[in-house]
Amino acid sequence: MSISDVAAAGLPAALVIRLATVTATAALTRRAGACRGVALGGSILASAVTTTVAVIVIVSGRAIDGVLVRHAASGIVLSYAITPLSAWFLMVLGLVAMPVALYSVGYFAHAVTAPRTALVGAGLNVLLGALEVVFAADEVIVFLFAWELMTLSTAALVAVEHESSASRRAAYLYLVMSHVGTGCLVAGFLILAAASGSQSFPALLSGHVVFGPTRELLFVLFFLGFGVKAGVIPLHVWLPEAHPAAPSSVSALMSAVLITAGIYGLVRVCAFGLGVPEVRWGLAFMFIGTLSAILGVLYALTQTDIKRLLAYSTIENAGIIVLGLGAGMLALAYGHGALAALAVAASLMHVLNHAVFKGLLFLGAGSVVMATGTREIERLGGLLRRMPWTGLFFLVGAMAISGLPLLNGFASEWVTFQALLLGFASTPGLVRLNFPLGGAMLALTTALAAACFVRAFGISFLALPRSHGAAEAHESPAVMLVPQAFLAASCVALGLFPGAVLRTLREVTRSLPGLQPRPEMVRGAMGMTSWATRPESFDHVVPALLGAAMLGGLTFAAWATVRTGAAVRRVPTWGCGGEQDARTEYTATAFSKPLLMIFRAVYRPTRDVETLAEVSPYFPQEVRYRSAIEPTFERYVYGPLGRGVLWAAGRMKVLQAGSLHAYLAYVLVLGVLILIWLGGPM
Amino acid sequence: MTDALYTVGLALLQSAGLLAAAPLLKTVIKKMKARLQNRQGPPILQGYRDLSKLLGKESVRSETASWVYVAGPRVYFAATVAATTLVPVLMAAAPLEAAGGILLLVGTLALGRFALATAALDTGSPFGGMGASRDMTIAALAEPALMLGLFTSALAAGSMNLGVLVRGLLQQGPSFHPSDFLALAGLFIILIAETGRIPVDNPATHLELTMIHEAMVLEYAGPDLALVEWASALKELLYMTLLVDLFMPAGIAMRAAPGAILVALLAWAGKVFVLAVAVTVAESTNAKLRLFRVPELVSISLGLAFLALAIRFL
Amino acid sequence: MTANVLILCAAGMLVTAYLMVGQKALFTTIRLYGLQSSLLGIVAATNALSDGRNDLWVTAALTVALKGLLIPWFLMKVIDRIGIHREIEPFLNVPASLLICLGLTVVGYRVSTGFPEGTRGASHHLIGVALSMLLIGLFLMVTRKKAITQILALLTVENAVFLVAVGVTSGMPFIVELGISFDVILAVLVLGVLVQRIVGRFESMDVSRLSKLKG
Amino acid sequence: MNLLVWTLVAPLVTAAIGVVAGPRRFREAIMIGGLAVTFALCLAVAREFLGGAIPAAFGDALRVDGLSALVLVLCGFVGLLSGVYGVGYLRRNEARGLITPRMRREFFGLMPAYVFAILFVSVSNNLGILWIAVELTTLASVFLVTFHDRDTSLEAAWKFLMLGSLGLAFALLGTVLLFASGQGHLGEGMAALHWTRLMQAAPTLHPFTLRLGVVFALIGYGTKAGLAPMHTWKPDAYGEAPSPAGVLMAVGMLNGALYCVLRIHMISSASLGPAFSSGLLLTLGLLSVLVATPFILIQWNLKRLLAYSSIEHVGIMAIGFGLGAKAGVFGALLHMTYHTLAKPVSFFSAGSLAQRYSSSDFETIGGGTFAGAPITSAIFVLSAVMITGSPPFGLFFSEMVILKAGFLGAHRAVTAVFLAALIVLFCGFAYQVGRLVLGPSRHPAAGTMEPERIDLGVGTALVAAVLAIVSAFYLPGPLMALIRAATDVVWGGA
Repeated sequence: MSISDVAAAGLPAALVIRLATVTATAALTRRAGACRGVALGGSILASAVTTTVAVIVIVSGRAIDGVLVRHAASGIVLSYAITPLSAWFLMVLGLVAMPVALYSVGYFAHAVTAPRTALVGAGLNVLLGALEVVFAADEVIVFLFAWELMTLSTAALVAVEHESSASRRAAYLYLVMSHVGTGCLVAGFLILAAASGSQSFPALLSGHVVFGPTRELLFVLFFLGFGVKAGVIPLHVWLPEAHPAAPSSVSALMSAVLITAGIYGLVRVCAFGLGVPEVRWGLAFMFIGTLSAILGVLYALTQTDIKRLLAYSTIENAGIIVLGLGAGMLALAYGHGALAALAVAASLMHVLNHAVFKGLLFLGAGSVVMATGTREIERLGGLLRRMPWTGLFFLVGAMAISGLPLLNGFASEWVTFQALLLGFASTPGLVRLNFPLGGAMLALTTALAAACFVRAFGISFLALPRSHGAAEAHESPAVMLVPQAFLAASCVALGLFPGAVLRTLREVTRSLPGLQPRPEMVRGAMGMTSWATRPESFDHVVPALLGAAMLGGLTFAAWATVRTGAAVRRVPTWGCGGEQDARTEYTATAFSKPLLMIFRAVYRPTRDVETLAEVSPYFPQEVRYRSAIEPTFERYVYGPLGRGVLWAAGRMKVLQAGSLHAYLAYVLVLGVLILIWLGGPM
Repeated sequence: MTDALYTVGLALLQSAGLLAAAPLLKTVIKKMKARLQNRQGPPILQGYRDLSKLLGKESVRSETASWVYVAGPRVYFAATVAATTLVPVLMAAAPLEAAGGILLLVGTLALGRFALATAALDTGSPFGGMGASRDMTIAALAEPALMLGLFTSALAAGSMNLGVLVRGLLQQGPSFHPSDFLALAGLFIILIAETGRIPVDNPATHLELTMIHEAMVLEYAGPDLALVEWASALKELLYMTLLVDLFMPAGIAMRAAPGAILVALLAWAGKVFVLAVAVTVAESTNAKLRLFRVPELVSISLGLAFLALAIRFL
Repeated sequence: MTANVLILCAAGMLVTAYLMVGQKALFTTIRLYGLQSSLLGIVAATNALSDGRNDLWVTAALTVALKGLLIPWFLMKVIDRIGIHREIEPFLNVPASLLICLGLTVVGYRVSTGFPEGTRGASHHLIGVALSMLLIGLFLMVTRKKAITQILALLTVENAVFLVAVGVTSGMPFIVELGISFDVILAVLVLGVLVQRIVGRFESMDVSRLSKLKG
Repeated sequence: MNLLVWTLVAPLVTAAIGVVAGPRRFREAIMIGGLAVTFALCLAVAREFLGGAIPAAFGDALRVDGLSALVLVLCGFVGLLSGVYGVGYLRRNEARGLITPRMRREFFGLMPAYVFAILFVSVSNNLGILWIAVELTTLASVFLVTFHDRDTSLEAAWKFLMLGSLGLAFALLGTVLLFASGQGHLGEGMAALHWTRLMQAAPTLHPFTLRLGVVFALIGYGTKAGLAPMHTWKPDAYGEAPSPAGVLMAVGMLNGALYCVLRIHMISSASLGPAFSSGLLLTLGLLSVLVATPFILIQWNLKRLLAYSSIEHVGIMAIGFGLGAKAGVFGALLHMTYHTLAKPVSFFSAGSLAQRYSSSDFETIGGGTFAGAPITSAIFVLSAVMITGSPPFGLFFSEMVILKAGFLGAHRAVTAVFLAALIVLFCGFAYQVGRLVLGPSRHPAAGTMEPERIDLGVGTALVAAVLAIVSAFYLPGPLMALIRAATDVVWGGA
């Protein structure tokens, strides 16, 4: 029994575990504690199994396939195949799912009411199982099956606190949008199946199934279908509603891996499933990616609900991923296999990195919400003293997501930059200008992200608490800190040894059609490098070296500032003469005000200031400042759409207005019409 | 092994040298500015005196501040120092060019900025917040222009690694492509913006509503402040050196021969001085812009950089 | 000879249908229906005579007995019992209705031309009449407000169907025939009961008021 | 007398005993027992068929081929379920003192009678008998619609009867014309109207007469099946009928009517080629799905919601049959099976909810039923997931099969529209279920209600749900065999 046989048994085993877990959870509904233990334990176990399988596949570079179930009734055989690409996503999933599950052990105890523990626990397992099947699916029906299951379970998890109309609305919006997406997928896949006469992905996505306009149509269908899940603008509106509504650990999963399901689809089908991409496809991806990145981070900047903020930043990162993918498609379109490999590697690398730090950030946010009872940044503050560990881990996550060196965010953005520059160097005509523009926009995005997370961390964790809840906050239990520590450590590790990741990705990209990863794409585990058309490499980076240099700088600073016998004097912060308290602190709203004003065109901010004065307006008792940004897409795209549909439906009411005579008239008309149609002698 | 030691030594030397030179640059600019305004201006060594004085003081910190407040200046300082090792100064090779190129440099500086801005929020003083907010805003706006400007020369030389880049430029010999001037102009604006000079920021004022960088570090005193000041000065020098490397590399030593180094040193000093003069002139001939006018300035530099790219490669 | 009789009766039935459209008095309408059914009976009888099929005699007898006499009597009894106002208020005025019915007749006849000439060469006329009657009956159902009048219209439709049955196919299999007529009677009874319940409930037979169930 | 006849006699006897007065327990026992026996007999007949025999009676007037066997089993199953649930339903109402002796008599008499009529439909091979049987179903169900004896129920019954009778008149004309189209080839007497006979004579039938006949018959039986635009009686009738009767209509009658439609469809395909009636079915089916969609979006009443969903499903099946592909036919029959398994669950749970809140109006119920009736609500949500064709339940697979057949076949555009409608439908359903089940309860008596307990009604719903879930992954071999046999019958005919 070789290792691959064991691996082949892996996925079914994991699914069986999940199934058993779900059943057990359902059985233990009455006993919340046990229920929690079983659900999360089982989930960790299953994730461990799938992760192992994924790693085996990546290392061995050989795909594993098998049959999950045969659905006798419809004669459908549900088979799976773990290709290196699937394995990559499975690995990312496992890497996040395990810490999240562990975290949930502590989190659910506080945040989820006892009667609903079973629902959440079961939902979590169903969601993870569905995701695993989505990544491993090798056949249309099983893919759609898992895809739908994923949607439904997520919706259930979002609607857990269904007493609040917000989460009901979020769940519904999510359900509707993903269902429309699924519709596009069904159509697309079935057309492919019809064209190829087969249902299995290898045949379907062999790339020479459809041509001409059909191909374009399919590209659009699949882009819509997967784009909704990936949360790219303008298909994103569900995301900032749904992610915050779910329990934080679930939000972590949604942001970290649920969107990667969409990315997976985009890579598997749009980029590599329909044959060599058209130039315009690549351009479309780059455009959408850039748009999502910029708008995502801009919207994130103005949020004061910490989970909404993170959700918007998820949109931003999805944008970065899609940008890289688009560059890859463009390179493919021009036949630069090596460059394409670099770009795709960049985007896949960012999938991993984003999963890690976004998971970390959401877990941190969860702890904060649990400790303070609010998601409103304006009501937080001073948490670093009250929850030092959570604060530290959150800071690491914030720095990682801001693309600062020594952490993983920098690594993948670095590769993306490389891909963009090389793209400029090796594509003809005006098209090439997209690359430096994309680069510039990426730079802007990164810098804005830095601003955004200075704000997010600084306002919520530093200085004085702005509310009673924040003042009373306590550090979370160890079971919730350990997963965060793990993820934070991974941020650092992935940041210091990006080469290891890139080497793995070289194997993955090699398995994709048309990609020819250069060996010199990786240089050692410590760093990574790209290459140029010339012998000397285009650029390379070894973060560890920089780390060393910074250590030097730190020691020097320490040496320079240390003085014998000089005591540190603690004084109150100067409050401009007045006494300094939480109310005079700089608020999050104020922090993002300059950018709000500068990007007025995007935000279309509305503000109203009302002054409550008794004596004269010059001596106000109280000034109320309200400011809001316009939800452009919701207001101008989705609002009218929904209203239109409902209006049309309302119009149809007259058909069933209750008059029997009308009903009879339908039959009369039908009869007459058909008689006329049949006509006289043939 | 030996060359590892060599690298380390070189790195130490270069960073030490730049650290030593940085305060001088600041004072020189102050002095020239004063002269332009018919003032005496500070003595040439004033910068060093300030630093030693500040380092000599006891450190005074806010009660509300946490370790982040302490870490801020140190990380800022360390990042800037580390950045110096990525840039070729006298020799056509950066000591730590094995670590990475332009992107890493920019990232490192961003790291420093992140640390300082975060720390500024730690005291709870409205000034810290205001400064941090504005500083991050301007940095964010400057970033794309900076990148584009750097891309232009990087693509010209075929590498993002500064060492390779400078060597490449030197091999190509002095080229006077119009795009160079456009890119230079663009990056000069960024230099102004990033180093907090008029017309973007006014290093000399502590008028609460106009200051940006100063507001951010308003709460700092003693050694902490010294580190910040020193690092900022270093950063300015660094940017100037970067411009020098990219646009007027002539004179940089190709090999480690004493003579060549000496020449390079003089050349470098001269070029930096020219830039300093330019900065001084810009400072004394312009009025500080309102914060919301800064984007226009930056967008000009963005336009210049993109134009440079376009006319160079199309 | 037979053909002429058949066509004559069919024409007569069509005329009665038209009269029903034009008629405003409830009782007259019911009597018209009786007449119509009797004509149907004659059609059956004629066929029975011409191809000497005895079961058709039974059909004829049944038709005349049930539809010609029993059902009209039953309906009148219902009306008397619930003693409602005996005017018909149609949705559409008479001339317009007649015009539409003419159109329907044209449609029906046009279709009938597609049929093969049966043994007696009358079948396509019968079909034409039947289809026109069917459509007219349906039209009556659409335009009549009173429950009873709707029932009458429905019965007219049924007559049309039976006209095809006996006129064209010279009768369905006997048992089927019986079952069908039995069912029709049952249906009429049920309808009667329902009408009484409705009237008992709403003090009116105007079914256009039955429009609470919407959407 | 053979098994087949007994299968029809059993419910008749049950009905007869049910009508004559007797102690309640006794009647309940009789009804459940009788229907159980009936179902057993149905299974026995199906077994006989699977054994290779063709059960028949009265000179092939009653004949069981694959299609009949499938429909027979499904209808028997639904009959039993609704009988058991009905007893529970009646008990609840008895407890709340809403039941008069008349109601009891009608209920225990008409329910089995209705079952009888439906079974009668599903086994008749003679088109005339078929028509009579369908008429019987109408007559049997009218007074079930008026059961609650409200103004609205009278209204519903009137509309139901008028449209039904009209449809039947059409169907009769269709039958007559079919008969006429075979003049001279079929001969006289009973056998002349046998479906089998017509199929044999198919090539020689007179085309035009046949076309006309097919059209009328399809419209007629389509009315009973509730295909748009003849569907208008459905929401009213379902909304007013007591839930057990509702199930019989929405599943049993629907299957029966579809059975008739299919018989006609087969004759037409055999004689005129598949295109003609397939086209009609496709058109009507698509129309039904499209008509159902907006009303589900804006629905205000729980039971009417289910009615529209059943219009949608009959539309789906019609599309499946109309696609003119074997896969489509198979998918449609599979859909019929799964629909038969899933629909009762939603009717039962919805009925129990409506009873509990003594209304089926969303506003009056006031949402938040999860708080008030967790078990029933959970079952209802489950069933909603089922009947919207979402995984992991059966209707997902059958819809997939149909969609696939559609995209493989010549009707891409139709399938695309169909798919779009399905999506909107899902969204509508999700919205309605959400506002019924989730959120805080706004029902006035929400606080004072006694806690929910599993009585016979809820229990039946639970059992049905379990059956539906299991069936999604495992259909018993014989049932599969029946579906395949039915497919062969329909496809062989088409």
